[in-house]
Amino acid sequence: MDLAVADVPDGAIVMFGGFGGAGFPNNLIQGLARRGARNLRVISNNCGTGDGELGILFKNRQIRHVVAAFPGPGATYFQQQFDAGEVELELVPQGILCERMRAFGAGIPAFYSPVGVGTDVAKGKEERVIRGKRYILEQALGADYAFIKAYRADRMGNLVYRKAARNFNPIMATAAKITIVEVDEVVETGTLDPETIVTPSIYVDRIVVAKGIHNA
Amino acid sequence: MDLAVADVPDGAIVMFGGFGGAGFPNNLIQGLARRGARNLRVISNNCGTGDGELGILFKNRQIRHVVAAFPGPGATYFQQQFDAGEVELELVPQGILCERMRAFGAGIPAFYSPVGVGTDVAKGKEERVIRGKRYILEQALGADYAFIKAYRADRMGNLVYRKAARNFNPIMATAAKITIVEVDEVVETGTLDPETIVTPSIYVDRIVVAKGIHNA
Amino acid sequence: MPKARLTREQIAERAALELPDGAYVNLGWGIPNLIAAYVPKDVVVYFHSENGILGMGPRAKAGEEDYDLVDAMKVPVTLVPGAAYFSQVDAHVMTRGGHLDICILGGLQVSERGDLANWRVPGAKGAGGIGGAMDISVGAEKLIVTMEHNSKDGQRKIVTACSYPLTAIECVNTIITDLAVIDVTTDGLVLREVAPGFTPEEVQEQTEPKLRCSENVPEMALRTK
Amino acid sequence: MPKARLTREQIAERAALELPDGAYVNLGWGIPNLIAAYVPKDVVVYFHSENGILGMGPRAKAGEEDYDLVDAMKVPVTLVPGAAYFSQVDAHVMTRGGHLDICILGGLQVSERGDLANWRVPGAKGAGGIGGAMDISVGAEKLIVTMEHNSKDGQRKIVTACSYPLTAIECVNTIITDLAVIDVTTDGLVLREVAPGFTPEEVQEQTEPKLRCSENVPEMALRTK
Repeated sequence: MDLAVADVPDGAIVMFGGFGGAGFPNNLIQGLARRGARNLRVISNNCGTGDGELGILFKNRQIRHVVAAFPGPGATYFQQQFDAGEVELELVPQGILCERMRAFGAGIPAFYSPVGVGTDVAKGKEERVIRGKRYILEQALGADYAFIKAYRADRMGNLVYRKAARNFNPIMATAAKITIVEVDEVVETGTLDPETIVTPSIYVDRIVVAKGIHNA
Repeated sequence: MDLAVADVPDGAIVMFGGFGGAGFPNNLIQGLARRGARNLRVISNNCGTGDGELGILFKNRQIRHVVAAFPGPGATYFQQQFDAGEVELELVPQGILCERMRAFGAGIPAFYSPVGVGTDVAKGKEERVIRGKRYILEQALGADYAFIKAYRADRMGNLVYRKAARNFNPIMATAAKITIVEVDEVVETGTLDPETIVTPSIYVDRIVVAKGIHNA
Repeated sequence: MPKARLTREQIAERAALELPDGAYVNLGWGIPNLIAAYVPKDVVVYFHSENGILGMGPRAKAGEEDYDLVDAMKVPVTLVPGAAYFSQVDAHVMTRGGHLDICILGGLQVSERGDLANWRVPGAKGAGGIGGAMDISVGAEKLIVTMEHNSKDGQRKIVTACSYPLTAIECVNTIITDLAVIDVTTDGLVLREVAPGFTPEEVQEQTEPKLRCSENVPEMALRTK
Repeated sequence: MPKARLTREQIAERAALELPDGAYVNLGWGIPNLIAAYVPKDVVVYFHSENGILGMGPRAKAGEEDYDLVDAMKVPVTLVPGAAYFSQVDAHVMTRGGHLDICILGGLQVSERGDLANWRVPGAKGAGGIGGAMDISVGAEKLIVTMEHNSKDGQRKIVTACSYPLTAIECVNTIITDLAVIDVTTDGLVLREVAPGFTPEEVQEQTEPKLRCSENVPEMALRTK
């Protein structure tokens, strides 16, 4: 576990999968807490639940900047540091957060979006009328590392997920230089049905088997 | 079969799934040939193989305009009509053809693309430098109808595909006002595994069961 | 006896009547989250959750929770037959791409032209959070906002122009409150129904922009009065 | 005895040596399509097909063809363990997004700065076809072009500037021909290897731009000579 995250340097950009308590790579997060890398720039739908999920990294003051859609009322450490001006936040609509990651993985540098037109989200962004409708320009969003959670991997790195724990994980796998996945179990290559693989092995760099941790 | 395509009017924009002989909705195509709608604008990776696949629609002179990545040397009727100036062609790189459809389905009106920069594909398109690299602006591509081929549907319209016959079909399902799917079999709703559904029912409007036709 | 405004449950009950059979529906936080319980027995609708579910069923029974199967509010739920899982990015292809038939969100303010503010009270502590509301508002084929007609301190929430941070502009089709059902049209706000016992004049009084209405505005149909 | 240029099979054999163990690889039409047969036994590579396969195995045996499992040239193929299916749009997330390690395409012309022309001969009849070549060329982490050094009528194909319609600009890393292995660098073309029996001068003669090279240019290593 600690080996898998041992090369994450200070200042790294790291994405974390998970939504609504499901699909968080909690063992990898705790490994990163032990590793102690600082000044991290993180990308995640939310900012932790107490000490759980990303909470421990905020508690340890390892995070300097966060891109999130919904930091969450339970993100105690983040909220304290945000109110104190100790952590920077870029607040992004959830679908656009996903879409910007997908664009990065797909080699698309920027795209026009209808979301946020006329709102605070549009501030500082180019606006353009296309076929009579207003849009804003959104930029691709990539990372140095993606920490994701899957259900099962084969030895080659093909992944399947479990129920709504899929959420951000497959898209983050495509948007980072190094994707590290935490899984419940590893199976022999060739035993996952090629029709049902959600994340092909090409997107996975490291696999760690660990018992899932659920933060209610 | 003929009922499923009975409302396709003259001048309709129709997408057709299929690539390399696999995943073509050949029964629907032949239904459209019998229906006889004319002046069609079609979107398809290729332009038929003799009378097969889209060939019959070109033979019947039902198509006025085509957006394709690789019309193909076997597209006899298309090539004749193209050389005679009787059909218009917009030639699009294959990945960009997919990506423009996905953008349409995803509510993205336009995106910047690295593909085709400095080539004939860039002609007439806005070029822009983003983070030091050259890109061109590509527009979303939608249709009135998508004719697609899947392996199995449940009664609600959830779809799974078979092997490489998946190709363009799932993405076209998201990019048309009306999606009509030809399948090998229909199963009871609830019998497809929710983890393995590739096209959720929300994208499917009509289902037709028919024995697949393969054009070598 | 003073006239009673609708309860939150009654707002939800009325909103449920807006769901046609076979519709694909997303429900937001707050009152919308109460609506599923009021869908009429003869109507089947498919609930979408932006974390990657189409076809959510009721909340999981105590003891049967699966914390990998939760809705966008972290509540353990169940599936109906024909449900599918997908990623969050594909979930938002559905919202932003206009594939859902009806979305119902809570609201802090709605303007005359259908602008919605629902994610942040100005001056509130903390970072706030947008979540999926902006994507949903922009993409919804039909967007219904359910909310109390007035804020807790009596302010009007249906306003000429929103003063709260916006979620999306010109996105709301219908507002359902504890006093009325109001449609947003190109000709302005149209009062479609009033809460039982209330008059159009009383609704107008609590509404900043001018409401248009026919001579006889019917009362909302509710089973529970 | 006149010196023999490499055969197409020998070009493929040399190109196969460029594939490192574990690489994800896309092979295009023409000579690239011959390469899979020459991958050394101790090297495992995973072949990508733009119609939605990662982990293609050899061509299907006669009588065992499945016409739902074909490569981008319509040839019935097989899978290796660990293969996956996906849609064409996801296949091109892999090409354009830079996820493939090596792509090998055929070529009509390659320029000094690595521009590639490989989809259309000017003046040819018919509509032509781009296929996936532009997406692959732009996105490839490393792009190798395999082709004959000269056209059938003896024209040079490695040129100062392409006169044929371009596939992509500044995309080629290495050119492998029946005469040489040439790297495209920021300092121009560098002759890395020559075909057995040929001299750098002889290669230069058939190459329009100036080739740089070290004093001793080795011969290509081939099992079949």
